[in-house]
Amino acid sequence: MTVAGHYSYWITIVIAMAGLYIVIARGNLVKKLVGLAIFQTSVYLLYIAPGKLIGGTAPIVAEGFAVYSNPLPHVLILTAIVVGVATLALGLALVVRIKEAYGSIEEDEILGQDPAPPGRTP
Amino acid sequence: MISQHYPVLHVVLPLIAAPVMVLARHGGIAWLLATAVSWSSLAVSVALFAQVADGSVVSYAIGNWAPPWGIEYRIDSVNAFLLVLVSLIASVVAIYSRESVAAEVPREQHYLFYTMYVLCLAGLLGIAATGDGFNLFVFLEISSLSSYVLIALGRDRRALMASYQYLIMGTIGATFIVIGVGLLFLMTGTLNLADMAARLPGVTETRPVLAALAFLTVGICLKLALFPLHLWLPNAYAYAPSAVTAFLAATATKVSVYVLLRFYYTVFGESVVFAALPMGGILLALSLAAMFIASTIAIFQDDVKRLFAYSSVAQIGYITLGISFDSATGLTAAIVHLFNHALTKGALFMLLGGVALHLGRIRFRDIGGLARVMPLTSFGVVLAGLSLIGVPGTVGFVSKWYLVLAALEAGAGWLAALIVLSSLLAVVYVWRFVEVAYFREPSEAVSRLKEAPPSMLAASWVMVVGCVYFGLDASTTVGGAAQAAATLLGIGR
Amino acid sequence: MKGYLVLRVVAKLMIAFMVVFALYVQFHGDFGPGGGFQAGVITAAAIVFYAIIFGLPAARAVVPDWLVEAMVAAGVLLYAGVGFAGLVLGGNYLDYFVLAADPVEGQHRGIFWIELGVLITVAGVMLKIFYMFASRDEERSR
Amino acid sequence: MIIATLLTMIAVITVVIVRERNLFAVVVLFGIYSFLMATVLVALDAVDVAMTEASVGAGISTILFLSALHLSKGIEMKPLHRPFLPLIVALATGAALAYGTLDLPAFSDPRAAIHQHVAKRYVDEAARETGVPNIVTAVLASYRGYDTLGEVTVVFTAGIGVIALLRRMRPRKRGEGS
Repeated sequence: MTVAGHYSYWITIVIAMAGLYIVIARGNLVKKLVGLAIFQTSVYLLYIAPGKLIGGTAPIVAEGFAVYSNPLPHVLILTAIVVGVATLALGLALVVRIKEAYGSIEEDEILGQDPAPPGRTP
Repeated sequence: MISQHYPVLHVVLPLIAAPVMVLARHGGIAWLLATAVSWSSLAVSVALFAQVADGSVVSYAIGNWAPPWGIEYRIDSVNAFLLVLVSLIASVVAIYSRESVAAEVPREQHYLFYTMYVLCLAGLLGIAATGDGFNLFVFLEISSLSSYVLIALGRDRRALMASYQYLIMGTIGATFIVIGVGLLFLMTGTLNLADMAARLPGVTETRPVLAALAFLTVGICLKLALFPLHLWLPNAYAYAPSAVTAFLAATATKVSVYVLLRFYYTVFGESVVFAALPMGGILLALSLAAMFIASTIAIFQDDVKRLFAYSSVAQIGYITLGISFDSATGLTAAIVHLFNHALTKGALFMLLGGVALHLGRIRFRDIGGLARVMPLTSFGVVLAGLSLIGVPGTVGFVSKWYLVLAALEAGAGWLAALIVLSSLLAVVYVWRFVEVAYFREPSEAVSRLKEAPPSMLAASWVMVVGCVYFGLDASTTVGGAAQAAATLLGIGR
Repeated sequence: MKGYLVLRVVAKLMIAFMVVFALYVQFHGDFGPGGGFQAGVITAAAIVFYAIIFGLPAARAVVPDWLVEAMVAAGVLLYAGVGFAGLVLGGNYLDYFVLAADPVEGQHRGIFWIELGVLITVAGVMLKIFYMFASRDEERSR
Repeated sequence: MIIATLLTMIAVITVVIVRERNLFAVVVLFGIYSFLMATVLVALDAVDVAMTEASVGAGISTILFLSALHLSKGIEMKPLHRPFLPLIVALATGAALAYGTLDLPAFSDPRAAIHQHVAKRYVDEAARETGVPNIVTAVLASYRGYDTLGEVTVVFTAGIGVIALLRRMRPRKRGEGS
């Protein structure tokens, strides 16, 4: 185990932490979705970086190449990207509706408008 | 022979019904199709259940690529039990939804609603049937995305925020699951769960495996709303359309429990989960917290749907409690409670949907004297409530009986006492309904209410009768659960 | 932007080029990078481009809403239908081997049709989402 | 070396995004982030993924974000949340990831399990078995074609979901619940 050999993992971890932090800490609904998207992209690196072989080429069979990088993570991440953007589209559609219903996209302002704190009987 | 394709048909039929509904653009046709595919899925699932009841395994190679190169559907007695449960609830809720959705969702959106409904069904069945780690994630997202939309279709504007919060937490959960599966994939080179299980013992580096276990546990527990990761659930259940609440409460969290069991017992094996990490202790602590804290919160709710949503969090605690024992009896209790709680909560939320038809939100102060005008509905709620408490003669009793047995077997008498004690909290919140509905004079608004339409009432009562029937004759459910538990433990050892 | 003649002419050329490129990405996906998803995105982008230059109503006249919604459904239906074709011809679900006498030829056929399904649905969905967001704005500012 | 540099740039941009409070800036930075990610993916030989990430991350996502911002007129305010709990959650996740990745095979180790088992057959046989030289396409469309069916269904679900959420209803009184 070397620092260089694991550099991609370290960056993956930084991105994952940053994304997760944005999602939980920020109250702005749009910014939360940006954080969510970043958190999801960290997974791309986690899957794909280990599939690379130095000296290999993209996994398209052609004359003159013998070593190909691993195609399976690519397939999985293609699916993950598509799922990510689908989630994003739905999330943003919800944000638009929330803005129309509440006039705000700040979480605490929205929750403040519907006073129904859990665990109380009026 | 068509029967050889059963393992894939129950997922593909609802899947293909969805685009047909969009092309038809007609609410009535969409409802017919949704009902038809739900019942067909149920028929197929029952046939599969019978096929694997003896403990055998049916493997189906999609695309005719042998696993682990292709994606495999793998049915054994554990997920066959789940398939029957999910498609059964979907079939009953489909009948129920016609009137309920007509009242709660704008007419132009009916076909969209049913499209989402069958997609959610296909997603849940796909999660249960698949034998492939990544395919599980894909179908998880199908069911999740469709349930976000279904929740957002609720009448109250709070449904939008509930859906958004569920979307955030659900996506975090799904991403955690992908990270967990990814770590396992990097260590074993395969995505097929059975193949993974076969190769994991040969993996010498345990740290990635343990990290994968942690990520999968947290991710799945977010989806199954284990305390304290339940924050999305109460609002989502409270503000979703009634049919959606009934369907999701009875199926979505249950399927997540199945995924947890599948990873714990089939992939990692008991020795890793319960010996290398103190998962048993963690699950036990969180389950107890869920049983007591969530039940206590439930008692103080003013909104009846929210009350029973918190009660769901507590009931999930009973299920994970059963898992934490890591014994045949404990697993049997957990699996049988999956089924029993699905029936009970399905019945409750369907009956409440009948009240919501006229009232919108159901608050205690608005339903005083409800039993006078809606006697059948109120009586059904009481029966299902007795099942929540665990009174003998209802399914709830069967679950608690096996849970107490498992606790005693593990030599934890104090735990058995706690299980009984926590039921007292359920007595309190069920009694609140009884007191309000039976011992108050109906207000003018209440006296104008009337029973829900026959199709809704009948569908709800099917569930209520199920609560009592399977409480009196538990041989089918307990037998199925015991077989499932044996299968899980057999693979684990 | 309706007044800019140069822009409009260039845009028309660009759109034609984009559609051709989408087709290239679609059908060259077997040999190079690309496939149904990417081609679908490019196709949708071409029409979005058209809408930006010529206005949303113009785009909706060329590619009307009912067509987009039909595309959204048709692609999935085509994909799932290929699966059923395998089933009817005696194979498993999504079995391409049985689609032709020669197994490799069958694979080719299967992949062609499902990639087409992906293209149709992805293009339809991306376009639909754009329409929904864009028209939401128009109605609000009215 | 190129990869390491690009990765460092990505990490820097991520940190900037965390701190930035103007939403338009955040969205633009996210577009740049996606482009950098796509470039890294090319360097990692994942050309199909890079193409998709460039069109989805930098293209579609950015357009979606911008139109949502336009509709919601949002410019981020000061965070009112207490940052401690999120920080703990993020740190715990990072620690778990670090713990898990320590024992993973080093970068470009050909003996790693992922190169030896399932993928090996794809690399060796896919072109012959399916007649498609692009192995990613072969696996995507054939071996794991069912995943792709699921993926298309997810896209379909999102499309129909957006219709259900954003289509204007004919004006009619809808009881707003409370």
